[in-house]
Amino acid sequence: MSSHKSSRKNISNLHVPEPLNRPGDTPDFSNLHMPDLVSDKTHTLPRPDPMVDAYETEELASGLVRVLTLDGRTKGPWDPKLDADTMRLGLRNMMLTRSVDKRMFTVQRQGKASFYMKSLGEEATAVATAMALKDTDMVFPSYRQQGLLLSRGYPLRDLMCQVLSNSGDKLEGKAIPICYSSREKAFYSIGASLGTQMSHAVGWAMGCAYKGTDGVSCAFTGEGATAEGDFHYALNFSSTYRAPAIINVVNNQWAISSFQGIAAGQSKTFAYRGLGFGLASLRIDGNDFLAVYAAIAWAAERARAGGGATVIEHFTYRKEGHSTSDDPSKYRAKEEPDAWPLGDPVDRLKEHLILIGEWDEERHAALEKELDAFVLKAYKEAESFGTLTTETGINPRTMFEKVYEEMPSHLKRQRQELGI
Amino acid sequence: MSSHKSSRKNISNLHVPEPLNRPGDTPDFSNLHMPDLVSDKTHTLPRPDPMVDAYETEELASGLVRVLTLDGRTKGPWDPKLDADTMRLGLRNMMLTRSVDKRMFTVQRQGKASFYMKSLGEEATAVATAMALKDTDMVFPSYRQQGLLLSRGYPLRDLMCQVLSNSGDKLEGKAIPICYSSREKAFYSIGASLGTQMSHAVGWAMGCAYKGTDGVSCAFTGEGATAEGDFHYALNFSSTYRAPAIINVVNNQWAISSFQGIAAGQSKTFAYRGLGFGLASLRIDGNDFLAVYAAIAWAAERARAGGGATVIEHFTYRKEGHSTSDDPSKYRAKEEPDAWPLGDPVDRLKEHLILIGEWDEERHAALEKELDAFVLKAYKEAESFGTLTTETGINPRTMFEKVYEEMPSHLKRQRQELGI
Amino acid sequence: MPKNNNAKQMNMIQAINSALDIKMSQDPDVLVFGEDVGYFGGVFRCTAGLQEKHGLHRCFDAPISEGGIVGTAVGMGAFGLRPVVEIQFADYIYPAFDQICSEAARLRYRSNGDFTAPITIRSPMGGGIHGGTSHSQSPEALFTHIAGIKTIIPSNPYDAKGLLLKAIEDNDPVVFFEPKRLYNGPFDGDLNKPVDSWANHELGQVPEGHYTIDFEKARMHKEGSELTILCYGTMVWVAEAAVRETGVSADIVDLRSLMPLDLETIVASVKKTGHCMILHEATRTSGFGAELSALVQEHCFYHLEKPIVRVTGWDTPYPHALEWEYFPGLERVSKSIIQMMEG
Amino acid sequence: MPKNNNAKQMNMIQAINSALDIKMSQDPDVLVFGEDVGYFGGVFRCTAGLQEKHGLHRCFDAPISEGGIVGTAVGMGAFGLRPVVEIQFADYIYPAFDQICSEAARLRYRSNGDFTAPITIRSPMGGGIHGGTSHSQSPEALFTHIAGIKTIIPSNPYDAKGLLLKAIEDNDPVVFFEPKRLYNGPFDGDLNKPVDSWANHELGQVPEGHYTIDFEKARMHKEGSELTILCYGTMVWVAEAAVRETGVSADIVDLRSLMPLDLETIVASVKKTGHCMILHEATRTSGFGAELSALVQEHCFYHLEKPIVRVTGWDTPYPHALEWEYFPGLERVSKSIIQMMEG
Ligand SMILES: Cc1ncc(C[n+]2csc(CCOP(=O)(O)OP(=O)(O)O)c2C)c(N)n1
Ligand SMILES: Cc1ncc(C[n+]2csc(CCOP(=O)(O)OP(=O)(O)O)c2C)c(N)n1
Ligand SMILES: [Mg+2]
Ligand SMILES: [Mg+2]
Repeated sequence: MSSHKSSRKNISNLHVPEPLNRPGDTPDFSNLHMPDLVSDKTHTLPRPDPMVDAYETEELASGLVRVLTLDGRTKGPWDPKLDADTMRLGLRNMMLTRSVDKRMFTVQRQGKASFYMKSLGEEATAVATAMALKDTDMVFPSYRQQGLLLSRGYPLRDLMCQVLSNSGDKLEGKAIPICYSSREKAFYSIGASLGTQMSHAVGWAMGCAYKGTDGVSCAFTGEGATAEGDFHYALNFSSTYRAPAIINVVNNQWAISSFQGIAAGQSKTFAYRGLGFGLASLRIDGNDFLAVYAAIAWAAERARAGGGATVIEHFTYRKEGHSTSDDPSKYRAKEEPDAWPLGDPVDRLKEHLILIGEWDEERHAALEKELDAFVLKAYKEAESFGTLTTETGINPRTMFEKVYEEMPSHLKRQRQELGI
Repeated sequence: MSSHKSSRKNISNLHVPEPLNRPGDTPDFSNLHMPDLVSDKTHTLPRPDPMVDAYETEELASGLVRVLTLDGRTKGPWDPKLDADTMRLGLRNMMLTRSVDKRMFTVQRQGKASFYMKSLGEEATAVATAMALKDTDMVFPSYRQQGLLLSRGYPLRDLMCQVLSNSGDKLEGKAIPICYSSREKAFYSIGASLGTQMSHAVGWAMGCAYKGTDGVSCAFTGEGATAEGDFHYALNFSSTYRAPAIINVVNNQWAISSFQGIAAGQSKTFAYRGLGFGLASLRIDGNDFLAVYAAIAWAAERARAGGGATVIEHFTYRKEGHSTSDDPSKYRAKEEPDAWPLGDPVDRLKEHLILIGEWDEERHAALEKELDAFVLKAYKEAESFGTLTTETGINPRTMFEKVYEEMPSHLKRQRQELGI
Repeated sequence: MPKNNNAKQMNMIQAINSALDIKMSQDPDVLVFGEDVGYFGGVFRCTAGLQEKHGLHRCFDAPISEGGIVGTAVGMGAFGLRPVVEIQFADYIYPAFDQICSEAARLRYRSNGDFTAPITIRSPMGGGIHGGTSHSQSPEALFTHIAGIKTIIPSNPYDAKGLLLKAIEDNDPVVFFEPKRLYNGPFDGDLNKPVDSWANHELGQVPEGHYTIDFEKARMHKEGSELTILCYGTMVWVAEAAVRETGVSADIVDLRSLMPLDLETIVASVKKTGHCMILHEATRTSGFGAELSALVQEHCFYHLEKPIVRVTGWDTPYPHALEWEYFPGLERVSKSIIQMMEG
Repeated sequence: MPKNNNAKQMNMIQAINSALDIKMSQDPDVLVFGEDVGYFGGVFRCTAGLQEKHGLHRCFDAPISEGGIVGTAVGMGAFGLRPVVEIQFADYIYPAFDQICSEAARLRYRSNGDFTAPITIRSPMGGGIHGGTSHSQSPEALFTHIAGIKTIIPSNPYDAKGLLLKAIEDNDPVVFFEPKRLYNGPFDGDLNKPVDSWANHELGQVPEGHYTIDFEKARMHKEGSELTILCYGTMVWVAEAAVRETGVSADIVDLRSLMPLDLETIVASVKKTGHCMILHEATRTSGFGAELSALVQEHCFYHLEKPIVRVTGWDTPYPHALEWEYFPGLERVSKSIIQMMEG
């Protein structure tokens, strides 16, 4: 525990939760509320029929659903039994995401973009979700699920041009970097206001049910943003109208500098919040590609069959700073990311594939190189459309467009006033 | 089930919950999610130590804590074992509340007040709460807990002048009828925006903890208003900071014309929402004076001892219209109030007192008469300060006061403009 | 003006109900939800009968959660539906403020047209029913400050129906405020007169079928030559009474649509009369009257003979007992007209 | 103007931090909470060191719930504390809008003084850091429309500290917006110049101890005779640069407090100069400039020689790539001055 806590005045009984580790501490996760990992006990959690009564998911909401053991095997009833090709594709998508992140982080550091956010360590939550859903199932990301977009084959160049806010940007520089939008890829427009997408996802799901389609919507929030009212609305409305929605809480332990306990309070798990609304609820090992895949597939099946929404807490860890504006060494122990007891999602899937003889270090290294080159090539092309430090090439007239469907006269007057 | 449901187009899979009974139906509560009342099974629910781990209250959150049986006996570990004087005072406070309600309803019907809200059938939730708390514990009512104010001895005349919005009104006619405020009686200012008081209560409780007092705050919301974000904030903040708060959800089955299922969705109980945040949670028979008393006392003890907040769902029934503006026969079966399986709180406490030889019909009738006379006398006095149909006697200058502590110049200019 | 032979006498509630009914009949993507709007038909009865006629899944009750109501509506709108939601009182729109301002208003822009929120948010506004601080507010100005939202306020049954049909068909999010004091009749601010009903008014003659009224098109309620009165909602009728009482020859411009705004009509009128008065019930400071005043002086500076006058609600909450002292009623408006024209 | 010998060079972040530190030292009832304000000291570092110095229970992180933050603050305020909460960006104040408008602003009035909410809501506002639609907004006008709230916007370290101390001591709820582009220096809107720092400015000389600046008291930033420029926050520095560039002789009135407003200073200046220009970064329609324009024409009609001009952000969301085309910068302000004075 860090030293400055000693200055606390003890007159007060106000309880303020504190994280396990602060800068200077040797990371220790032994007090993390989590089942015993070594015994693999959690691998025996049952996989009930997706139409099970929601309250019977209690042990899944307070436990931890896992498939991959820490030594690379699969175990337990949640194993989705994917074939090697699918797993290799998952590995590739995660590695691609990681490679794009690395590149764009560098680009921002070079001053060519104003902002970027990595998803390092959390790639499985997005990639396995995209692969377990239909491509037409609408996803409502927060801002750390670029893996969804990349898994669905969104052109790298388009993604990068958005980050560069240049003339190649399909959003014409209107949105800040990483606030992608692609109806084509069934990827909802990201807004930076936390939580708001959660009730949109439920509205979309209600639309699916209203129209009698078998569509499912799939929303993501960070654990920190569960404190917003919108999370509550999403749980409430999906419970009331049995909306075919999947409500993912990515618990990556940190919300900028606040640890998950600030949002969790005395809750055992975030999944348990779902139970409070009579929704099926699972807590899963978010660094376990197969567990994520299995949980999403289960929830999608439940939703499509009319069973309503499922809340899924992805228990994972944010290995990097919150964004390019953040320096995590200011508020947490430097070694925390490596001490995270659930490992790294890329490493774990890779090890499993190697263990079952479907992958090897050479192929892995080659793939990494291939992806880096692929990403670099796309980046070069994207950069040719301009950057922050050169010219973005965006026509100022576009500023007045798309505020409304048709431009009202006051905006025409203002455009004139600007002399363009 | 009512007939117009047949017009539903079946193309849609959108689920919209419907109440058990609609106008024209013969009320039937057999499908109400509730333990078997006849067997009195629920009376055996344990009363754990108030400092119990929150998750161990699971069966209390999904069950129904009761003390009074339907034939007037007491049973089970939650019996607060109150002496007869205390119970008689409780009966009196409930009857006083009922008498005031009756009077003010009539007054509104005579056009002398713009609005009124009765609490018929729900008196126990407020009265037993007031009696189980210290008089200094701050209560944050919704608008149907006039029983709190009356139990704490608030002058009837003051209450009535507020409803009449006349020159005797301590609020100088600023607030609509029933939006009382009395810091003296530790009764928080009622605002008409639903739910907002919930986080105020938690802030107040945090203040108590911060200052190291043993104060407790006690908030009320209707079950309908739990859908507001503020309810979520209250649960979240009280869980995070272990605020000494009691969070009461008065589930009176109706929210104006919407039945409780619109807010509940697939939740078993509203108490279960608290469990989602790791808060101790109880569902209690809200028409059982002794159960309410016991639950509040338990929660207050927990809060004072540093155990944090408790969520209590009072399972009760709104026997009258939502307010004087409402006609419940438009949306629910006329006979529902009488068919309510948990009876009436006044009748049940009365029967218990009679059963144990501490009360009789004559004394009851006499008390009723005494209270009606007492109320009428107070009303006559209140009316002498004016009514809506006569003159309210409120000085127009007061309109500009108390917007800010000191009147800024623009308000002085506006007052001047009005020529007063 | 209604010239339709199929016109029927309707009050504003019936006109709104008719618009909803027609749109629900025409377009299966239109659905209606909100607090108490389903079986019961709304606390002001605007959605009466819609559930019975169109089905439980097309007109239903929502949890008491204005934020959730608007948030799910935005999602439905993005999906391709046209939800029409009711906020029970305009005073209770604030819990939905973030969803309206950060989401509904911004979705088209930030996604560059990839996603849109073609939703309509109906809400009764204004005072006059002894509703006090929390059932009387007129928050329209707030929405006019948010780029991406349209703000509409009808003053009569005919406009209410045509504008609501337009709002539902519009592909932008529309906040549609209904002056509740006008639901049953054109209240003119004279407390001593018996309450008027729409049955006696031309604007209470409403075509039974479908028609729309364009936004950005003010309605010239009365024409005159000496004074321009800019107003909307309840204040249109107060203006009419005050003009009658004072005998001034005035253009009464019923804006109907605050955003987008029909500046052309406003400017033409003020240039003609040289005098401008602005009325609204909302709190004065930063009310929509401020914007109107700013625009008028920007565009008609050299035509103005007198300072523009705002007659509005005071900068206080709406007091319960002193409702009529707060309300910018006939007496205050008439007095201001006289002061302006004779002063 | 700071004439204090104990003055120290501070940027705006340090000045704000100093105000918080002083108040926390003086008054045990002052506590600070908000997202990331505790151990980390806030994403803009305004609360750095406060937790370490004053204790975990006096400066702490809150759940990401602006509504909950303001709601609990109102409760604490009613209890008797003086919470100072931070909303991480002004763009994220909307989830708290209901708690601010329906509760903090109304508690005193509806309870007739029985309960009050002496809370301070700090929030960084404005553009200039490539924050796009959701990290650049200037929502001040919305709050000026809500009776019961005070709205303060400092333009420099000296004022920031004195006004913040005043806000914390004030018994009414105060929304205190901090122009984030000014945290580190007086940005004058000239993108081609190296960024200035407060070290070179008199207003960066800030007394170390306690002092307060009254609300409803504008600061005459520069004096002149031909033109009155009404502005606040970042625009004060743009105005200064534009006045320098155009050579016009202008009063630059830094309002500091929007509500309550120092109308007297404004009116005196406009009556002197006969010309009035209003600057703000916020969206134009129903921005605070509208209210200022309305007031000026109401009070100075016969002194105005030209129409009042508003130079503001456009009625669009704040675009990311076109940030500087949106921003009412040096070029636009200078051009407007020239047009007004020569046109
Ligand atoms: C309404 C709102 N409040 C505050 C912020 C500022 N903010 C951006 S990200 C963030 C932390 C979110 O943490 P979490 O939800 O855990 O997601 P993570 O970043 O860990 O993926 C905050 C406070 C915001 N964007 N929107
Ligand atoms: C924010 C807000 N939305 C809507 C309303 C209108 N309204 C007043 S009471 C009520 C029903 C509340 O039901 P419930 O919470 O169950 O309380 P009960 O009346 O049953 O005690 C509604 C919708 C309001 N007052 N505030
Ligand atoms: Mg997180
Ligand atoms: Mg209820």
